[in-house]
Amino acid sequence: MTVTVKFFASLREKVGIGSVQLNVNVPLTVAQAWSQACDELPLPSHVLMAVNMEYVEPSTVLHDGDEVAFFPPVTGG
Amino acid sequence: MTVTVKFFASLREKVGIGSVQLNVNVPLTVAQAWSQACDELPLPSHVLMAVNMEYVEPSTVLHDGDEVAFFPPVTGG
Amino acid sequence: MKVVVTTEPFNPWEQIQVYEQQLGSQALQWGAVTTFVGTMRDFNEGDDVQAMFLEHYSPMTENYLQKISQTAMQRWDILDTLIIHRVGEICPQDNIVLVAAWAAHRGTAFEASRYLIEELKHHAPFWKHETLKNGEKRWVAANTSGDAQ
Amino acid sequence: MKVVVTTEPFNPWEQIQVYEQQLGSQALQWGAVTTFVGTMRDFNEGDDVQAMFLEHYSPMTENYLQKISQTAMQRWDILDTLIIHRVGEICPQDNIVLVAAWAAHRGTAFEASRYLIEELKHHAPFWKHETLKNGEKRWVAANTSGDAQ
Repeated sequence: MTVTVKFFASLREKVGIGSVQLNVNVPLTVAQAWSQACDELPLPSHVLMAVNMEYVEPSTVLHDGDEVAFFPPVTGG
Repeated sequence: MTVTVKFFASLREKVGIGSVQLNVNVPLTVAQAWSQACDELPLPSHVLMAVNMEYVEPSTVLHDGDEVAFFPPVTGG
Repeated sequence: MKVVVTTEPFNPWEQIQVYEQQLGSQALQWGAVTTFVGTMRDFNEGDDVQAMFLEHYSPMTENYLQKISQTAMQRWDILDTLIIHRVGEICPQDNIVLVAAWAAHRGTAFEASRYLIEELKHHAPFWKHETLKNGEKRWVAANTSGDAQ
Repeated sequence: MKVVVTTEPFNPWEQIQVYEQQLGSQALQWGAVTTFVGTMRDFNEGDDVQAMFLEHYSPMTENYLQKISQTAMQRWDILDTLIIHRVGEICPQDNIVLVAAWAAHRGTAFEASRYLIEELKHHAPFWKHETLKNGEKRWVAANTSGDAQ
């Protein structure tokens, strides 16, 4: 299956990637998608994550075609 | 001494007076000013009162030249 | 800090802009503005209302609004406040009251503007006299609580 | 109910009037409008700020703002809501966010607008990137709490 992984704001600068596609044969959680995309870099505890634009937990299981996003605490308003 | 007594809104209609001057020789409280101005009509419990445009209690003592006001619960805003 | 009690109709959104322009360079210091606008509805307590007369006790009303504005400025870290209140003959859909508070932080702005409108509603000497569509005239008995419904 | 995320500067007070005009005859049903406007200051955490870039995650941001607007309409007796948020290049004194809630009662209007801005500040995917007067660039680390100060 294929999933798209996106990074935003300071996290994009830290990992050096804006967006990457992962092609995997096994079921994958959000936390595992982070590890694959970031070369086993530990997932920082304050990072927020979304699948298909809804907030999720690291244990959420991904499906083919999902868009996963990782980003730092939000600072709008 | 002379004090001016004013009535507002529904209370003005009830007592039938907008404004009246009282001339008295003895010390007078706000409650006594009500009785003198309103022919001993009992002071309704919900009535608010002010002396020189500051909220006061019925027991407040008046001075020469004071303006006393009686009015119903306020309904602005 | 400004308090206006007026018989003239007013546009609250224009008045806010006029006031902000007068504040000029202070504008860079605030990050938050909270406003409350109260308008006249064409119904009250189940009846159709055609018109309203808003009586007040001048200058006790103006004095009281000045006093609560000063209290808000002392109690919270507020940069400025504006209160405009209509009196006299009022028609449905007219704006009755504007309260605005400028602050560096949103919590402060919200609490101060809430304080101003609650104090105004419960203590400022204004009285509403309604004319219903059926011709009846009546004094509004009391303001409702500010609790969320 | 309306949500706008825009790169264009906006005047919140004009936008409120435009929106109210569109609501038309509903205007007779609301008695209370509460608004919050957040503006960009020229200082933050003790430093002089020259400019800011506001990044967002489209359309998750828009979706999230729609979701909290719907939640507010369900939770309280709200007649309508409006949220406008600026993104992209922003200068000091520019308006960043407008939140407005129309209701029959002031308590409802205050609670709903407060809810909207708190949810927006804590969960809507926006990120501020500041350029300081000394040339340094930095990401704003976190939003402050909404408590009164």
